[in-house]
This record gives sequence, structure tokens and C-alpha cells, in this order.
Amino acid sequence: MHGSPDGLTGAVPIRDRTRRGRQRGLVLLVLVAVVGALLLSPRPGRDEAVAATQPCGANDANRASLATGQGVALHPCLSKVNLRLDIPRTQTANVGCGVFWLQACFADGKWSITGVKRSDAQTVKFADGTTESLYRLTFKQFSIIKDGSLTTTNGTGYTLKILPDSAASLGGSVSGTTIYTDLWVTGASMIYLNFLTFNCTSGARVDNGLLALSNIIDISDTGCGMTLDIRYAVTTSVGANGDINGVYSVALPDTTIEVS
Amino acid sequence: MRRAWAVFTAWRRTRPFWGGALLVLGGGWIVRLMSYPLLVAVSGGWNSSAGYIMGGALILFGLTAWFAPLYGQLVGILGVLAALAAFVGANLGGLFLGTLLGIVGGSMVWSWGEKPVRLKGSRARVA
Amino acid sequence: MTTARLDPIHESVSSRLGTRWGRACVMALLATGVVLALAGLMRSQVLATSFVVQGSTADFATSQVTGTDVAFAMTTIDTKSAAGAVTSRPVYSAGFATGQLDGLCLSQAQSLGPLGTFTLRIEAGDGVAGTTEISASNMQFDLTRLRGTGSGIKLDGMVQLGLASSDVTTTPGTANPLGAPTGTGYWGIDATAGNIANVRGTLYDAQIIGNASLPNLTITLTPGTGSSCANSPLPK
Amino acid sequence: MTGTSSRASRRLSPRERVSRRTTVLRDRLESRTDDMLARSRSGRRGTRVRALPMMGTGLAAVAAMFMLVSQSVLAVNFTTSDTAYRIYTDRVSGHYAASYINEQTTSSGKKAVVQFGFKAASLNGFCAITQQNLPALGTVSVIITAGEPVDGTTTAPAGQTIEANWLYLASDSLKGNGDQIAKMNLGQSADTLMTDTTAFPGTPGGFGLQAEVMNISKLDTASYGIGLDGQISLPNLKIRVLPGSRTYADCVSS
Repeated sequence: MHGSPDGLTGAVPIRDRTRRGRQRGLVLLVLVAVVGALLLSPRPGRDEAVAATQPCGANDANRASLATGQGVALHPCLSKVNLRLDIPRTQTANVGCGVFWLQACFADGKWSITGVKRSDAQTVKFADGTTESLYRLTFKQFSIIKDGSLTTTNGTGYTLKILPDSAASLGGSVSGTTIYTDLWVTGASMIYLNFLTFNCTSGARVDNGLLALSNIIDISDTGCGMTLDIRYAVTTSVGANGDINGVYSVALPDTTIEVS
Repeated sequence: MRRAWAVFTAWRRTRPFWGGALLVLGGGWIVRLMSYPLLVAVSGGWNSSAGYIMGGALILFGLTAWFAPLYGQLVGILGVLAALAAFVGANLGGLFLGTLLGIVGGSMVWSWGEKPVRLKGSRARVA
Repeated sequence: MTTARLDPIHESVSSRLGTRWGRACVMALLATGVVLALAGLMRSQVLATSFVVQGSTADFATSQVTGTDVAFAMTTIDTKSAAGAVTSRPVYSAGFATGQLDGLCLSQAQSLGPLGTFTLRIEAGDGVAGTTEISASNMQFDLTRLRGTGSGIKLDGMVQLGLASSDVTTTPGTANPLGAPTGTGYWGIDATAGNIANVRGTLYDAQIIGNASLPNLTITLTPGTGSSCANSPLPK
Repeated sequence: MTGTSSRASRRLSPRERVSRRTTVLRDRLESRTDDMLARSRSGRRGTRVRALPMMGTGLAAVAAMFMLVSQSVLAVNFTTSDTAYRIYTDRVSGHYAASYINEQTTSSGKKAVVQFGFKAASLNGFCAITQQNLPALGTVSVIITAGEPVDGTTTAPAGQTIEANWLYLASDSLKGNGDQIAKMNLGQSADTLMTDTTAFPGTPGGFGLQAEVMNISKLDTASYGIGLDGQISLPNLKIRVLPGSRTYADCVSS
């Protein structure tokens, strides 16, 4: 296409003029097409709308309804993750173990409590709406003296380990205030202590009916081991709503927490 | 060799050589002070490319003065303006030095031209 | 718009002036190419919308951290590798509605190819033991390891273990403050206050959503890994 | 395009064509050189006196601009990536800050730096010291000061606050008092960093810091680069060139 200087326009043959017009149109069309394509081309948008989900099902309907041994009502939303409290036994002798329960075949003094109660089986609801039959253990002034570890066993894609070097308090060793630790555990959890007919060799399953006797007899004791599968635990004080203030009911000195 | 020098001298005398040289120098200094990696300058927008643009313009004007002395007057004015713009746009004109060289060089390029012929023997050095 | 189509016209009326479309097209195409290349360069810096953290853990240390409305809960974070692959990882998130620290040290080693490995170290604190001079509100640390020596980890108030991570509370009125996945499978602790002494650990990221003051803040970059917070004395 | 000539040369062999071209070019060059030599002998050309008014005008314009900048009417651009600066300020109030580990290309090879970005920063006093090794003169320090005197105390006199937009620093050390920092993430993947709504990306998977408010007082950085994507106002601007290596103490002009 040849745009001539204005003064020469008259000299352009008609055939050429129409061709020039066509070219002009073509160029214009291309320009419009390019600009239009640029303007209309899709731009990456940001999708930030994330559906808000309630922590515990629709209308929080999946909250558990629990009460501590001291009668404090709680409505937690439970993770369904099992936390295993493992206090392994240390064998000190192997003669006559389990025959005479008085024979101390295992080191005592792994943990201590000043009172224990066990509830009847309760149906506990988890965040996803499923339920499980659990027993509530209420420990008074619960302390791990040594060798305790807390490990999750069924977390989604992880294992969390809470590893105190030695002692740990989950409601014990607090001066001035009595702390209760309520633990909702599976029936298969084991407590190893020398009490009534129980001994450190065979231990006591939590769902053992005889353990309910502890509700009547308040025992103050130390034990030689424990394997608790804890679904939920809470520390409370004696007050009406169980509040504790400024006494650090949980103390884990020299402790490592690890995620793997 | 001697002819080459004579040719260079002739070349130098037939164009605003020193003004152009100052423009190139000033532009180079501004580019040096703002030197970004080229990719960063390109993606970083105006501020990181201003050194290249301002300094580059000064260099370009200087070279134009050399190789197309016909445009000397235009390029001289543009050089002065670019040097002024560099003060705002490029590190205070390369901490002043670039702007200064640009203004002097641009003015020299702009004013370059025929001078009244002096008497023989008192030939001034051609700037 | 091709040169071939326009050339005959050009030759038939070669004496007249006008835009030489062949040249114009070449020039325009070249220029358009450059512009597109630049646009491509810029577009490669894609805007990120979700919160993605670094691909490796940083070391951190503090003499003491105390806080109110404390929660520790398993959550997941998206980490990005140097190759750009995003991986979801479980982390143990510690959240504090308000927190005070006695010194803070955070260091991250990063390889810079031929330049070697460099350690970025962020430090703050007044250098006096026992003063919790760093204060912050609404903090979250996404940990993989934490060790508190001496009095270690202490939790106050009604301490609940086994909550769904999305049910823990830190800052009042904030639902799911740690951004945990909802439903089951993520284990959490909730407490009204907490104190961790002589802390060392590794974390993917730390967030201070509220206000913080970091006296004597220093950020340094040094070659090698010698200046890692894991090796140096606890910051005060 | 050059129809006839190219068509004619098509009949020649390539070598003939090349030699013909070179002869033509050489002839043209020679005749031009002769012209030039002749012209250089005829008449006198050079820089004329009218350069002076032009120069004067230009210099006056720069002086005026310097005044405007110094009265913070005019904002300027100040960016560098190759010069080591020591930067001090009594207090920087940054909004939307981000930082990551980066490698900076300098004329002396690559350097590892911490790259800082501020969407908006106001500074109480600014002092930048750079050392240049000049031939013959040895080491000289260029000290650029602006705003209130950088003496460690924030006095914030009216009209002396330095405002900068889209300020970037590439440093290998930064010291100061972080007296107000809000919405800070440490450890964010560096390629997802944002200064407000603008991406400030580092390497994927690298360590990133991002904060919405970052106020640091008594700032002292060793920087290899200063970047601006906006402008900086420099009230009370002073540029001093002093011999030798200068330090923080020289920020306060005597």
C-alpha cells in the first residue's frame, strides 16, 4: 500500500485507489483483531473462595458430651487420634512372678497417683460422627516418675512423639491445688500396679470389672507400668467449672516433641 | 599509520567529536552506576531500567553526533534534556557526574559548527 | 499481510512514496516478538494465592517463651521444594494469642549453587537473661521438633489433650486459629497458658499475625552453616 | 526490494559478486575519505561560544532541580545493584515488607545477599555511604544524606520525612530495633512472597520473610543494591565527597 503525499492523491489511478482502500481496511482489521485479542484474552483469575467448614460437622453436632469425675461438663470436638501413654515395666526378678502378687518382679515407682476412679463404659462421639465405647479414668495428682512417653498411633500421615527425658506431671506435683486428670481410654488399656488382686505381672485391663472397685476405695499408689490408649484427656481442678489458674497442671521438664 | 591518524584527525574535525565523547562518557557512567543484570532491568520496570534508558540515550546521542553530524543540533539539545532527565530518573544523574558530562557534552554538540576563520598560525585546537 | 502478496504492488508503482509494508511487517513482527518475550518473562512470576512455606526447616532457639491462650496441634502445611513441587507435610503448630520471648534466634541455611551454602540468621533480644523483652500477639510456629530443657514445657489451666486440631482456641473469637484440616485425624492440645524454657527446635515457618516488637533485630547472611542457631548459645 | 541490481548480480558467480561488492564499497569509502580530508582542511569548525548559554541553562536547570528535590517537591529515582552502600536511618516505617535470600550479580561476580522489599517506606533521616576507588585520588567516600540528621534519635521535624515507594535493598547484614512488626511470616516459600498485592518472588522453596508492618529504628545495613520501583523524596539532600573511608559518625555533617 502506498499512501501518497496529499497533493498527489488525485493522480492515483482508480484501480489503485480501491486497492489502497482494501489494504487500509485489511491493516485496520489486523490491528483491531490484535488489540481485541489482547483485550479479550483470558487472564488468570484468583480462586480464593474456600468453602467454610465447621470444625465438628454441621452445626457442631459431632461434639462429644462428657463430664469429668468431678462433674465438670465438657463439649470437646475429638480428633479420634489415639495417644498412647506408654510407661514400660522394668523387670527386676523372674522367679515366682505372678504366683505371689506380693513378689515384686517389676520395678515400682514408675508413676504415682493419689486417687483413681473408673467409670462404666461410655459412648463417646468423634468429630466425624463415629462413636466408640470408652472408659473414663479419673486420676488425682497424676505424675509420671520416669520412662513415660506419649505417641500418637493413628494420626493422618504423621506420628507425634512427646518424650520427657524422665519425669512428667499430668496433674501431679502441684502444690496447693488438687488437680484431677480425666482420661477417656480404651477398655484394652493396661495398668500395671499391685492393688487388690492386680499385680505388675499380668496387669489390669481397664475394662476389668474389679477396677470399678477403685471407685469405692480411694487408693494412693505408685505403679510399675501403664499402657493407656487415650482418646481424650483433660486436667481440671476442684472448682465448679474445673478452672485452674497459674499452677501449670501439665509440666514436661526436659522434653522433646517430634513429628515424623 | 600516519595516514590513518590523518584520516582520524579529519574525521574528528568534521564532526562534534569531543561533545559526542562527553555524552558517551556521561551515559556510560550512568549505566555503570545503575548497572543491573539486563534481565532484572527488563523485568524490574522503569526504575531498574532507567539507567540503561537514560544512559543509553546519552550514548546514542553521542554516537549520532559522531556518525551523523548533520543532526548535531537536534542531538545536542536532546542530549542536554536527557542529562537533565537522568538527574531525576537515574541516581541523581549518576551522582551528578553523568548529568554534568551530559549537559556539557550536549551543549558542545549543539553549538558545534563553522567558526570564523582566524589568521594562520593561531589555529586553535578543534574541540 | 505477507511480503509476497504486497511485493508486486510495490514494484508496479515503485516511483511513489508510501509505507513499505514488507519492511514494516518485519519490524513490527520483531518488535511484537520482543514485547511478547518480555510479557512471557513477567508472566512466569505467577501470583501465588495459597500460603506455601519453604522446602526445608529452619533452626530456632529462645531462652524462654511464655504465652496465653496456647494451643499445640497437628496441622498440615504446603512446602515447596527448590524444583517447585508443592508437598503437604504434617507439622506440630504451636499457637499463642499473646506471647513473650526472652531472646529469639532463627536461622536458615540455603544453598546458592556455585556460591555455596549461606546461612540467614535473624536475631533479636536485649541480651539480658530472664527478661521477656520480645512481645508478639497471635503467633504461630509450625514445628517439626521442639525441645525444652530445664523446666521444659509447662501448660496452665484446663489442659485438653486429644481435641480435633480445628477445635483448639488461641485468639478469642477466631475459629480454627491454626488453620488445621477439619474432621478427625489431627490431634491437638489446648491450654490457657504455656511456658517453654530453653527452647531449641526446627520449624518450617513462624507467623506473627498480630503486632510484634523485636528489640535489637539483626539479620545477617554469612557463608557456611556455622552461624546456625542450633550451634550458638541460647539467645537472651 | 532492490529489484534490478539484485537480478543482474544473480547471473554472476558468488565469488565474483562478493569481489564486485567489495570493490564498489572500497571505492565509495575512499572517495568519502577524500571528501572528508578535503572538508577538514577547508574552513574551521568547532565548539562555538553559544555552547556557554546552553551549558548555563542546563546547569541552572539541574541546580533548580536539586533545590526542588531538596525541598522534597520533586521525587527522584535512586537505584543501584553494583555499588556497596552502608545505609543508616534513625527509623524506617515500612508497609508491606518482604525479604528472601538471593544472589546479586555485581561486576565482581555474584554475591549472596538478603533481598528486602518495601511497598512503602518512610524514613526519618537517610544516610548512605559508598566508597569508590578512583585512580590517582585513592579511596573517596560519597556520603548522601537527606532528611533529619542521622544521629540515632528520631526527632521527626516537619517536612523532613523521606518517603519512598517500592524500595528494595540487597544487603548482607541488617541491624536495628524492630519496634513494631505486624503480620509477619518467617519461612514462607520465597517464590510466594507478596508486598501487598504485588509479587516479590524469590527462589521456590527458599526462606522468605513477609510482614505487613515493619518499623525498624536505628537501622544500619550493608547493602549491595538499592532499588526503587517508585520514587523517593529526599528533603534536605546533601551529597558530600570526602577522602578516605567514612563511617556512621560522618553522617552528621560538621
